[in-house]
Amino acid sequence: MSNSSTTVDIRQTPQGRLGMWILIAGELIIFGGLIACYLLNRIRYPEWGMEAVHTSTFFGALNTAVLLLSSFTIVLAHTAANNMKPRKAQMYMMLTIIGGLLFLVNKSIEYSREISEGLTFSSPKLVASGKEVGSLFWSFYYIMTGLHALHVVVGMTVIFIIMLQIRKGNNLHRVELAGMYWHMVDLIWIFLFPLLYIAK
Amino acid sequence: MENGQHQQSFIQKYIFSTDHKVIGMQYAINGLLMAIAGGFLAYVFRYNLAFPGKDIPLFGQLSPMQYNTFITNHGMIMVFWVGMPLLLSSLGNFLIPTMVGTDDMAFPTLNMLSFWIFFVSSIVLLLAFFVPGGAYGGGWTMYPPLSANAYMNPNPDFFQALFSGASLMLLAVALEFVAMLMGGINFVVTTINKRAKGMTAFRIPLIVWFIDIASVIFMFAVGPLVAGAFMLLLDITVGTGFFDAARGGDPILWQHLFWFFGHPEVYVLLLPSLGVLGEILPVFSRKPLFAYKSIIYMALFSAVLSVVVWAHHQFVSGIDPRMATFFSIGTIIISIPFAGIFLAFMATLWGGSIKFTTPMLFALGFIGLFLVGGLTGLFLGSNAFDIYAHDSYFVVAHFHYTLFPDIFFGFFAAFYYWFPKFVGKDLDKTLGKIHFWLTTIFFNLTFFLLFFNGLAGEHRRINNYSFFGNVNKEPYTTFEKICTVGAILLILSQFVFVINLIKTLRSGKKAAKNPWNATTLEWVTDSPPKHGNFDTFPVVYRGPYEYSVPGCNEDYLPQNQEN
Amino acid sequence: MEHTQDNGSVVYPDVKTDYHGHPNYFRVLIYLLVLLGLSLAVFEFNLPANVAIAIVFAVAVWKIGMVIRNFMHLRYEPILIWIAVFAAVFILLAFFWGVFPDVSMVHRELAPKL
Amino acid sequence: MNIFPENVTTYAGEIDNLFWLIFTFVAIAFVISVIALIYPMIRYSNKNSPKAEYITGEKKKHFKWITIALVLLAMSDFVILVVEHGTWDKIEMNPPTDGVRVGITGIQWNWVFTYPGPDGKINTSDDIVINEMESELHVPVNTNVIMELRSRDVIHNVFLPNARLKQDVLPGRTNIRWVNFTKEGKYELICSQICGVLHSKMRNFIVVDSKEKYDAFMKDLYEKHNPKPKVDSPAKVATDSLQAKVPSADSTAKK
Repeated sequence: MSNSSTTVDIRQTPQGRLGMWILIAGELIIFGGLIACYLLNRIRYPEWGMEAVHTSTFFGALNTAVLLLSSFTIVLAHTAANNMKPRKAQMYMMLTIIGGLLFLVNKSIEYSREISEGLTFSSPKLVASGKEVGSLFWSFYYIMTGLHALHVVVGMTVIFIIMLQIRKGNNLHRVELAGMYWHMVDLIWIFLFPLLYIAK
Repeated sequence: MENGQHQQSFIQKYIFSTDHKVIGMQYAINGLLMAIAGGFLAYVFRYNLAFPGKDIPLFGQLSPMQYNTFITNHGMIMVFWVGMPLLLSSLGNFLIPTMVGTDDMAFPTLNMLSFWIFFVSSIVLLLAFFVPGGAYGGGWTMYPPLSANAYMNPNPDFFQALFSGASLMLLAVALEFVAMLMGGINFVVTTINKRAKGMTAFRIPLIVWFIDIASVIFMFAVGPLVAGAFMLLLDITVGTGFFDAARGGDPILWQHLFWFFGHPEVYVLLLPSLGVLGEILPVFSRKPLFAYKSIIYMALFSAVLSVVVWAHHQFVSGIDPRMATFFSIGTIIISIPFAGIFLAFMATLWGGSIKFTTPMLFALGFIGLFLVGGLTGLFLGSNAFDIYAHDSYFVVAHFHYTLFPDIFFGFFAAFYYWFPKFVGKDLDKTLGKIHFWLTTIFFNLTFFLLFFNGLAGEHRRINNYSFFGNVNKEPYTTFEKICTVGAILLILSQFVFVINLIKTLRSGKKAAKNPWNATTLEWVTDSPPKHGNFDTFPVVYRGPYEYSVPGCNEDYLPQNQEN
Repeated sequence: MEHTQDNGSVVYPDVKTDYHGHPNYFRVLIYLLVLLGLSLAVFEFNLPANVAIAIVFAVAVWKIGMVIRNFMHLRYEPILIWIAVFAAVFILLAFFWGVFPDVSMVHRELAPKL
Repeated sequence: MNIFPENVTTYAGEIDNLFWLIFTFVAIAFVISVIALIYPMIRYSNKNSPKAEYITGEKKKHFKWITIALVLLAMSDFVILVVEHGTWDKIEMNPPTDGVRVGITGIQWNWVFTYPGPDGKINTSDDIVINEMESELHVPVNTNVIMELRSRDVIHNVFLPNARLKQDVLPGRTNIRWVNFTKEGKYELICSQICGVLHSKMRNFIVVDSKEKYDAFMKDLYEKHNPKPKVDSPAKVATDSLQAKVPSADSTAKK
C-alpha cells in the first residue's frame, strides 16, 4: 500500500484547467449551434444583406478592439498571479472588468439606435413592408449578441468574484481559469463580428 | 489523506452534501420518485386506451388534452428524469470515484450544485401540471409551430407565456441539461485526473469508460439543442420567428436541432447500462470480460458515429431524400459496433461458471430483451420501411424494448449488485428473483403485441382507436387490452422491489466487504464506504477482470493485490 | 515547458512551478489588432465580394486560432485537449452538413390560400 | 400472413416484401443469438461447469467468432440497404411527374382537399377547395396521383395505411408524394403527427373510383363550383405575387 500524496496526482493537466476546457468546448458548441442556424438561414436568404447594412461596423469594430484589449489585460493578470503578485493581478482584472463594462455600454448604445430605427425581431414596419424575412435576421442578431452579452456579464461576475478571492494570495490559479472563460467570450465575438457586421 | 470523520450536521451530511455517495443516492431517489410519476401517467393513459371513455380508477375521466399531456410528460420524465439520473448521474457518482480509487469527485461543490439544479428542474417540470392551460401536450419532441403556439392566447404577455406549459417544460429541460453538463465535467475530469496509482487507461473498469463516453457524447451533442431551446423559448415568450414559416423561419430546423441531440441521447442512456453488464457478467461467470479492449474501441467508434445518424427520426419529415439515404446507411452501420459489444458480452458467458444471482438475472434479461429491441431497429433504420412504420406502435414497441431493459433492467441489475456495497445490507435473494421474473414476464406481455398493432397501421398518440377502421377490429382491440393489463401488472410487480427494499433496510443482514468476490476497487473498501472511501489510496497492479487466472489460489485477483 | 512526467505523476502545478510556457502576449495583441484592421480594410480594395468575405472569415478564424493558442495556452496542452476542441468543430460541421440541404436549399413558400 | 392492412397501391407490396426480407434476416439473427445466449447458461452454469476457463478474448483464436458474426451482420445489412434503397428510390427520389394532381392541406384538425381547375394545376386561382369534416378525396384507379402536401398551421402527417405512405406536412414548404391505387374503394387518410387537442379525430377518406366514375365526379364538381378560368395576364400575376408576400393574418396573429 502506498502513501496518499502521490496517488491522486496522476494527471496531465490540472483538473481546473481540464474542467474549464471541457466547459469551453461545450459552450463553443452551444454558440456554434446558434451560429450554424444563422449561417444556414443566411445562405437561404440573400436578402439579409440588405438588413445587415443597418448594423454599425464602427461599433462592432470598437467592441472587438475592446474585447481584444481586455483579453490582453486578463492574460497579464494571469502572469501577475503566476508571479505571486495578487495586487497587480487584481489591477489587471479590474481593467478587464472595465473593458467588459465598456463593451456593454457600446452594445446598449447600438441596441438603442437599432430599436429606435424600428429594427426589432417583431418589427411591424418590416412585416408590413413585406420584409418579414428581414425580421428573422434581427431575431438572430438579437439572440446571438444578447446571448453573448449574457456571457460577458457572467465572465465579468466570475472575474469579480475571483478578484475578491485572491486578495490574500490564495487560489491564485483560479485567475487563469477565469481568464480562459473570458477568452472564450472574446473568441465568440471575434466570429460574430464578421458574421453580423462585415458580411453585407 | 483528509480525514472525513469529523462531525457534520444532518443537513451537511445528507442534504447539502458534497460527498459523491450521498449525491449518487439523492440522484437515485429523485430518479425513482420521478419513475413513480412517469409510471402513474403510463397507467392512466394505458387504461384509457384499453377502455376508452371509462372512468379510470384513482384518476377519473381523461380528456383528450390530458391524454396528450400525459403521453408527452411520460416520455419526457422517463428519458430525462428517470433514465439520465438513474443511469448516468447516480451510477457515475457512486462508481467513478470508488472504481478509479479516489476519495471524491474532482469538483465536489459543482457536483452538489449539479444535483440541486436537477432537483429544481424536476420541480419545474411537475409544476407545469398546475399552471393555467396545463402541462405541454404536443409530444416530447416539442415540434414547433405546435409548441411555439402552444399558449393559445393570441396576445400573450411575457409572463403568461413564460409560465405556460410549453416554456416551463423547455426551462426544465434546459436546467436538467445544465445539471448533467456539470455532472459530465465532473465524471470526465475525475476519471482523467484522480485515478489511483497504476490505474492506466486500460485498467479502468468498463462502466467507468462507458459513463465517461456517454458524458462526452452528451456534452458535445447537447449544444445545438441548448441553442435551439433558447430560440424556441424566445419564440414562445417574446415572439421571434425562428421556427415560424410565415416569417422565414423553418420548423424543420428544430427537428434537426432536437434529434441531433435526441439520437446521441439514446446512446447516452444505453452506454452506462452496457457498462453495468460489463461489470456483472464477468463476476458471475467467473471469467474475464471477453475482448475488453475491443469493446472500448467499438464504443468509441459508435460514439463518433452517433452524431451522424440523427436524421433517421425524420425520414418522413420531408428532409432531402438523398440525405435520408445517407442517414439510413449510417444507422444500419451503427448496428455493427453495438452488435459487437453484445456479442462480446454473450461470449463472456462461454466457458464460464455461471451463478444465477439476481443481478445476473437482470443482466441476462437485459441482453435477451434488448436483442428484440435492437433487431427491430433494423426495420426502422431502413428508410423505405420507415415510410410505413414511422410514428406507429411498431416504433413504440421498438423503443420500449430498447429503453425499458436499458433503463430499468440496467438500473436494477446495478442496484442489486452494488446495494450491499453502498448501503451495507444484503438484499433478499428470493424476493429479488421474484421481482425479476414478474418484471420480465409482464414487460413482454405489455409490449410484444404492440408490434402487431403497429404493423396493422395503428399510429401513435391517439386517445381512442375506435375511430380508425384498420385497427378497430379483432385482434387489435384485444391486444390493446392485454397490453394494458400487462402494464398494470408490470407496475404492480415493482412493489416486490419496494417490499424487498423496506425489508432489507429494516432488518437486512450486514453485507460483507466483497460479497460477490469481485476484483474492482470499490470492493476493497468497507460496506458502506465511509467519507473519503479508502483508508489508504489503493495501488492498481492489473486489469479489472482477472477471474479464474490459472495458477492462482482464489478464482479472482483484485486489482489492488500485489502478486 | 514540459508538462509530461517521468513516472506518470506530477506535483500539483501550483502557480510557482510554471505549468506551461508564456508567449509574448503583447506581440500577440498587436497581431490581433492588425488582423482586425485588415478585416475592416478588406472592403477598400475593391475585391470581388466573395473573395472579400472569404478573406474576412479567414482572418476571423486566424484570430480565433491566435487567441486560443496563445491566450488560452492551447499550444502547451496535451493532445487530449486538442481532440476536445476539434471534436467541437467536427460536431458543428456534421450538424451544418446534415441540415444544409433541408434549410438552405429549400425555398420558402407561403401558406396556401384556402 | 395478413399482418398488414390490405395493400391497394403499386408500391405497398414492395414495402411489405421489404418487411419480410428484413424479418428473415432478423429472425435468423434472433434465433442464433438466443441459442448463443441460452446454451451457455445451461452448459456453463455453476452446476455443470464448476471451474471457469481463463479466456480474455483478445486472442485471434477467440475473437474470430465475433468478427465472423459481425461480417455476416454487415453483409445482411448491405443486402437490406440495397433492396430498401430500390424502394426508397422509387417512392421518394424519383416520383413520376405525370398524373392527376391533387392538393392535400393539413389544418387543425382536418384535411382540406384541393382539386385542380381546368388548368390541372394546384395552388392557382381556379382551384376547387373542399374543407369539410370527414370529407372524401376522389381519385381515379390505376393512375398516378401526384399529391401536393401542405400545411396551414402546425405539422401534420399524411398517413395512408393502405398505401403504406406517410409524409409530414410542414408549414412553409410543399412536399410532393405520389400514389397509384390498384383497387377501388374507400380508404382512410389519417394524421399521424401529433397536432393538438383533436389530433385523434383528424381523419378523412380517399375514395378510389373507376375512371368513368371519376370523370363523372369531376364533371359534377366543375358544374357545382364553376371554377373561373385562370387569368394569365402579367398584371394579375404580378399582383398575385405581391399579395403572396404579405403573410396571412392568422399566421401572425400570435404576434
